[in-house]
Amino acid sequence: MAWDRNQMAARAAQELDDGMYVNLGIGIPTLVANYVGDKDITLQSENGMLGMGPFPFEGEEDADLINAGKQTITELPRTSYFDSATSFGMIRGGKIAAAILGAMEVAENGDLANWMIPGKLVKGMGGAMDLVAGVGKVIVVMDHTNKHGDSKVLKECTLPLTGKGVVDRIITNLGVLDVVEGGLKIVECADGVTEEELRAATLATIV
Amino acid sequence: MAWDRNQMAARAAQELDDGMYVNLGIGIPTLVANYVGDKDITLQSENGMLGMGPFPFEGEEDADLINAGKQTITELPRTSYFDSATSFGMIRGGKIAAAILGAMEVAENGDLANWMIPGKLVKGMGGAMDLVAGVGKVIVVMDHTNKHGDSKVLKECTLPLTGKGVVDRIITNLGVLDVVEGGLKIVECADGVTEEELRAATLATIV
Amino acid sequence: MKKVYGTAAEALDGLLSDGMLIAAGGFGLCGIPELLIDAIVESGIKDLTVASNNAGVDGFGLGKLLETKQIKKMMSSYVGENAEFMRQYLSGELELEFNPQGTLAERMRAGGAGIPGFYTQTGVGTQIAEGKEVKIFNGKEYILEEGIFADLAIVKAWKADTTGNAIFRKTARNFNPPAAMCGKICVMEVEEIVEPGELDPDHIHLPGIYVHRLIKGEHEKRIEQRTVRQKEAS
Amino acid sequence: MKKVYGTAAEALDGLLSDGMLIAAGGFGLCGIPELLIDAIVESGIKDLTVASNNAGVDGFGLGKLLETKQIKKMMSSYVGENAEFMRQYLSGELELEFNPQGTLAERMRAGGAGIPGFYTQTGVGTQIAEGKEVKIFNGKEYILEEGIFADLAIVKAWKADTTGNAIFRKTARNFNPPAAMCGKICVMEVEEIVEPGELDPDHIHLPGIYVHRLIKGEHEKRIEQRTVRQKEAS
Repeated sequence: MAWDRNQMAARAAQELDDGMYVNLGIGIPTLVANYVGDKDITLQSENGMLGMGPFPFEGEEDADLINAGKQTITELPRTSYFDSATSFGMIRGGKIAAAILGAMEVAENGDLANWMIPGKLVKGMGGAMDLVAGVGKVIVVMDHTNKHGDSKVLKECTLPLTGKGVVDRIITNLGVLDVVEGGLKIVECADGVTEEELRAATLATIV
Repeated sequence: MAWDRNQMAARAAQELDDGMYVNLGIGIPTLVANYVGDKDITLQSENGMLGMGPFPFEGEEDADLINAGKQTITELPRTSYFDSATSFGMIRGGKIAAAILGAMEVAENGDLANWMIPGKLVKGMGGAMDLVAGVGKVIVVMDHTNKHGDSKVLKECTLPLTGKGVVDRIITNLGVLDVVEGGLKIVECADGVTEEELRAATLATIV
Repeated sequence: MKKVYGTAAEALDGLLSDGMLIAAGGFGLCGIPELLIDAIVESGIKDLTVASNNAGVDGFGLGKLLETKQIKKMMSSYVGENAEFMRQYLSGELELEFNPQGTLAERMRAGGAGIPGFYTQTGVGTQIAEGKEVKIFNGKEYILEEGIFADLAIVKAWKADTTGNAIFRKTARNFNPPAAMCGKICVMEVEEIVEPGELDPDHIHLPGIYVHRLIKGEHEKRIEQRTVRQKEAS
Repeated sequence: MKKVYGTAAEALDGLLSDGMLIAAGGFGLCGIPELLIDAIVESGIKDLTVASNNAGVDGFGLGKLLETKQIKKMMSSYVGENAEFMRQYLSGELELEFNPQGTLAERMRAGGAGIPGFYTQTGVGTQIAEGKEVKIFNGKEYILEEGIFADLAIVKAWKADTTGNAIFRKTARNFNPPAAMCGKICVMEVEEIVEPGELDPDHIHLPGIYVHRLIKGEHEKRIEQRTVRQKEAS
């Protein structure tokens, strides 16, 4: 037993408070939008939009209206558009309260790696380095282990970093951990997951 | 004999070419706008406007529409508005082809002083330091001497500088001088002014 | 998340403290946050540092805060329209940090954009460069200027929706967006508040993310230099 | 001063040379200068350095300039949608300078605003920081990033008037304004050209001072990821 993708997204949505401006990464983080309920959350799309709406109805797609994952989306009454320099100005300037991002690896000191695998995958960091450096709170949502069963929650990252000491909270299929002095602190275990199972799946120091 | 204010402005207007974006300072430079004729010149007002129009008709003043001298003005069909950071971005970025400014002193190396008299006059530099540092060509228009009859065209400025080595051309009531290697070069004398008179009124080295 | 407040005093409630750094929008008397300035006068907080291009005039705008001596230091580019300012400055009662106008605007924008420092050619070789780090790029000298991170920004817009998305009118835009951006908290006064959706999302000058509290009020919008031309006989 | 040209090739006439640095607007395939890219392919100039957030896709946008191997170096933040790019990069045929997306946008804006360098926290402690000057502000580390000064900017707007005042539509704005600003010369393609006065002066996104030449054309505006939701039964 553990959380599935939607349960992870639902858990991540609990991190969001009324009035927050939030940036959601690609993958599981995108699903978080489905679980904010009545909370007044404004989503930023870092390609130049605040107030991101849902996907358009078939036939209503607009080539001039996409999100940072290049997907067609819609606008809301509160929406505003701006250029990329302004968009990352608000990110670097700390105006975005939280970013919820996927990761390849997270380390116990808050280091995050999610942009490249040397020699294999050269896509680029996009806006991830700016987000982790600038937003108020960085929440990583990811599977606790990779497809080979190896822990992604490490003592030290092995991949090139996206940011150094930037992660605040990690939400995985197995539970929730906070980056604190000396290592990670277990905040809660996923449904049906014991603390022993969570510890066993984690290479990082748990304090 | 010499040029009056309007003749100086008319002479300065000859410096402007079709298609130029230009910033005019307060005083005589403002009059230059009256002499551009058919040339397609766009005036910048550094408080956030391109395409500055004439003063409004009585009763049509708009408190939200002023120039950098805080005077009520009007807009033109080509007008665009922007914020102060953008406005000075275009100034520093070299997008403004020329600035025509007044001066208290100009030196033979192109140094310009026009923003303060220590202990006496503390108004501030406004946008003058940005303009002289950023625009393509800096043209000074001023009386050749002050009210005491002392030359304002000097070997070295005595007042705090607005910019170092920034002036390209000086237009005074007595003539036109260019800043060149080693000093100033006489380009032309004003109507009825001899080169001797111009030299006599100038403390700067004339080469 | 309610951003709309009833009065300037209510909008500033809990945000004011002695010695704080306030960034104010406006150029001359154009686009200044009149009502918020009045409320700060009323609050009595003191030892303020105010980053604003100008210092108002005697009896209007920031001039009022100078009269009550609530301002300890101004960061400005031009203060020539204010006799009381000049008197306090020349007598040593008031500190003044002159900033070239573009440097001041860029310092505000930089603070808002998380940029602690940038290089500019403006002021090289002048008093402004004294004590500042110099760096050579492409053979030219530039000086380091620092971002302004204000405790509070007070700005004035034309219209805003209830989420704080704002538009400005003509040259009243000026320093308002950069000032708003550099405030940890930004309070905005407007002439009209509308519902979300009434402003075109493509035409928002300042997205609501920069605006924390909002009031609507009546503005005097005083004109500093009324210049007109004559209608030609027709 | 005529800014309006007939075709992309005419608008680029005399501006192109081997080895030049071109800044291009667009994000993914959204808001890219399709027609100008095609004309540059046609021109045959080579050894280009292109600053653009993305590199198009195979067969569209900047992907075409990669296929013809006219590009020597890309300055980008994300190139994941382009197989030919990946092949050229991994085989060493193409240089790639990765820039965090916000750093790239700010470097363009800085170049356009006469700022040769600025400090940012983005990338501190990562590969991106290698070889870059570090400076401490308020106890935190920042790295120096340099302004981009492009020989040519190619951008796409929605509408412009004949003086070059331009507006963009929705998220197609993206990198177009900063790219336009950082070009010594900027050529813009639009969907519609109107007379001065038809665009509201308060709603100009990019003032005409940044735009030197202008063409109107038909745009494919290809969609990269068509995502939709189902209409609920009513």
